[in-house]
Amino acid sequence: MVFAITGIVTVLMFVEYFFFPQDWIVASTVRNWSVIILNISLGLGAVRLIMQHVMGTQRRRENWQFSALFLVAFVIMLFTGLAGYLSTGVATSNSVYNWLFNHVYTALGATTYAITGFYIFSAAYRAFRARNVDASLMLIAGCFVILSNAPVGEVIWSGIPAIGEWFRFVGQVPGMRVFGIVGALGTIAYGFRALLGKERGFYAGGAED
Amino acid sequence: MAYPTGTFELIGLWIGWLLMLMIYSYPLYKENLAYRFAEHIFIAIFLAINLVVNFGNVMKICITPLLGGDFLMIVPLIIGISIYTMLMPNYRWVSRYPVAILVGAGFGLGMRGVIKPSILDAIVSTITRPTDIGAMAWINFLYIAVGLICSVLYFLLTYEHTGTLQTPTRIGRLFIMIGLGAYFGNTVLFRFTMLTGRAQFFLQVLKIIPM
Amino acid sequence: MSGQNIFDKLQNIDRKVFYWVLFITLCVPFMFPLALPIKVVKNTSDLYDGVTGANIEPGDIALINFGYGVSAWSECAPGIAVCTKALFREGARIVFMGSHYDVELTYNKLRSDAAADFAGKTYGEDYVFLGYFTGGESAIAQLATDAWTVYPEDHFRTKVSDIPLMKDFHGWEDIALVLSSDTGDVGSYFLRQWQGAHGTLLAEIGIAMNGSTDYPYYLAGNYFGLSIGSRGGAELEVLIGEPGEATTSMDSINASHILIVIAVILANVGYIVQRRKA
Amino acid sequence: MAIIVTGRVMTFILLILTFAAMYYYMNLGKKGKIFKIRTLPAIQAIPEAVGRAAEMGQPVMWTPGIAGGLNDATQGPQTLAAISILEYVTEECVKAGVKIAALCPLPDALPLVEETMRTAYTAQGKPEEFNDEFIRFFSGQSAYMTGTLGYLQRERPASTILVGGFYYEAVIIAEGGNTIGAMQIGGTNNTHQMPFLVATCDYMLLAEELYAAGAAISGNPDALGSIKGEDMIKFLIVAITGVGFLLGAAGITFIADLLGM
Repeated sequence: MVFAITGIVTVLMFVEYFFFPQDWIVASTVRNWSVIILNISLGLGAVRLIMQHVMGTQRRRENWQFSALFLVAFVIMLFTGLAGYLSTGVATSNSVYNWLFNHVYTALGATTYAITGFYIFSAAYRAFRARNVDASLMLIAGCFVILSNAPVGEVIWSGIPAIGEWFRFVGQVPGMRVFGIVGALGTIAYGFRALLGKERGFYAGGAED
Repeated sequence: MAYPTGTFELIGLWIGWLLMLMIYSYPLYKENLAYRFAEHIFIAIFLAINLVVNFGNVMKICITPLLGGDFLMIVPLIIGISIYTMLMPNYRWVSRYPVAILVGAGFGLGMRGVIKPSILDAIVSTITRPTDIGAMAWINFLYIAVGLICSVLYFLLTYEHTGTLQTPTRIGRLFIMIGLGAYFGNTVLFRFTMLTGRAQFFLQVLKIIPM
Repeated sequence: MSGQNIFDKLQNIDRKVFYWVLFITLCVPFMFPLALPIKVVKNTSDLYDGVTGANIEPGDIALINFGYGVSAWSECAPGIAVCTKALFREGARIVFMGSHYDVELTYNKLRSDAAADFAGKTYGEDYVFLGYFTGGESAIAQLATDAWTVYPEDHFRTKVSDIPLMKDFHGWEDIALVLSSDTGDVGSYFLRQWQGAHGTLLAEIGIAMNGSTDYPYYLAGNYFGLSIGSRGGAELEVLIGEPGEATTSMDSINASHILIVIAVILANVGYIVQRRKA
Repeated sequence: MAIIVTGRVMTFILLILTFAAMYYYMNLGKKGKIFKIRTLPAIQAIPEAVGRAAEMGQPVMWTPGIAGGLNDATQGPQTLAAISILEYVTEECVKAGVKIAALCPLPDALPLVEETMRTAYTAQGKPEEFNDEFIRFFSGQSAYMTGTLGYLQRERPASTILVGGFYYEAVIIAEGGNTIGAMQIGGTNNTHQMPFLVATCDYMLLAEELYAAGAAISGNPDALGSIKGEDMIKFLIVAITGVGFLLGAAGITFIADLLGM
């Protein structure tokens, strides 16, 4: 039954694409439903995480203070946001939410993901070694692209941008195209097996345990 | 943007600055309480914003039309809510149905959509000869075609890379390595740009450079 | 390790030393800017030509997707600001939308970055901000066929039926071109469900990391133009003749990029000498 | 071809051809034909990685990355392949008497990880040695990264197996492994993380090789059959590109026009 539902929805998308130059109301309705279902489902991960922190706090697990901190920050942000939304339709109309959003979230959001810059630096230093032909080619392409991405490359040597651009615009194309091709075939293969009910794990969370 | 003057804006600016230092204390020093503090605040706020924004979205695309008389909207609403049975061991089976719809739509759209841009257009672009008559353009044309053929052969997974296949697959791997090297180089730009933005903020808050 | 020679040391410098050096290297150029010239590459100029040339007529509607959050502002925001300015100056109308939950912050930033151009325009007639969407590829496919079901209201909860601009936007046929700026996959959804399916003009203002995967699609004509990271943003700023954030950051990018190449060379010198000895 | 929308005819044909090739080989597999996956150095290196751990008296670490929620169409399969590899690694570890630690940030994959490891211990006749403390769960990316780095520093595994759907934690974890001098085997189908794993790992499963490794280890005839089917389509792609290139060079756009139908 579950596989049948997946199969029917998949086929609806195919039929619409191949046989209807415009949209097809049946497929369009189902797709709209899937958008709504996905929206509703997005709270699932949050519920799991909150449950974990609530239990961590209740049972005074290691570092429970941080779980408590998490819950306090979460509750403040959630309720002020909802208050803003319910009163005017825009969450940021609540001044506390807006302040946290603009200052705390912005600073942390921009900072947390940028941290990888440090690690990339040490990874390049430690691992970018000319161990063999493969690694050497990767190293050479990488260094030229790095230098050509920065305007200073041209100042160092006028050939750098030309070589770097060649790597970016020609050299890498076969490799990147092949990832596109095998990725596409992989998607089709996985989808096909799942449609035939040959993939376990797929409905994990709801499937046979 | 000018340097803020309002009290709350100033406090916000400095709190943002301090939180940034707390996060960077991790790579620059080691894991510590300040990092954990900032990390937990971030995850909590991130999650709450996510929930608020998604709540608004469900209201917008489902509840409001439902209240406005589009009674069919009750169907995705109920199916969507049923996905939460995943959290109840006895009723987990119910969640298979909403997952089935999501998966079906994902597969249908994915499979129908990938072939043209990722396979067909890629081949067409590879086999369309350059409009330039320069030698370099033709060398590049040859390079990309040979590179693509060899790289696809490298990904033959049920044939040993020996005999006739040995040379082309070996060359294919080298083409792939060049691609990954370029990717590495581009990623360096991405990650360093993010850090650059933070370095600028660091100096702006201290009024070393203008905001 | 008492017998460490200079080449051992070259290969084993403590990472924290590097992190500090990197952070200082990023900071210093802001205080002593050099402003080296920035060369424009073809994929960027194609993008700029696409948003200023024959692709766009006064009154046409362009769709701009913010597929990035505050974390990638330095990479994506400059390019989006230049394209917004250019499109407004061509007389185009713009629909803004986004797949990041913090899209409101990004929209506010754009309004401040391109304040002069927004000043002469009327909300609801010349531009509209639809806000956040989720639903991944399904939502983008749905947007192509029936935009009003994805966005029954704009971000400020005005019904789309009450917004003059939205009366002219129901699906892909009404859109002259799409600009997607992403850290993730939304651009590829537009590629498959808009460009691949309907031939819509599409360009990507992407993070540099995705430059490698985006470029083959530009080469195949799926994207009419492509801006790659902050460098692409700086090139667009050159093209419109208004230096901004991306141009300012290029000095820091220069210094840090030289630093990483030096580090790699040092490590390899150590490695190669050691290998010869062994 | 008025029935099929113009511009989508070739997509339709290629999709049907791919389905047909996969179905044909999956069917052959069901009838007992075994398709062999080519030699993958990364898989051949697993016994060496375990042997190294045995010599040094240190554990082996396996971790699948945080991207691969099981019901995610592009990431999920990577986790499943990673779990198949885990089965093999665990069996080798049990044989050699080496401790294995599975560091998993994916809640929905946890039951499968546990079952897989338990089965591997049972298959080697040592079910009593299995302890579910071998599996460590981390919630969220930051906790996963810091937790894994902490583990690497404290336990100093001799070898690490980093296979699955990774996001940006890949470079941080692989760098951590590199710092302690572990032998590393990596694998992912996420292009954005491949360069870092290639640079930091001693052996690497690139893109689809990860799935092939999973299929080879599990011996699942459906997975093997569909991979064989994919190979046939790859031959077709090579042929079309080759012929198309020669014709294209001569200015004949027949193939390109055909593909644009």
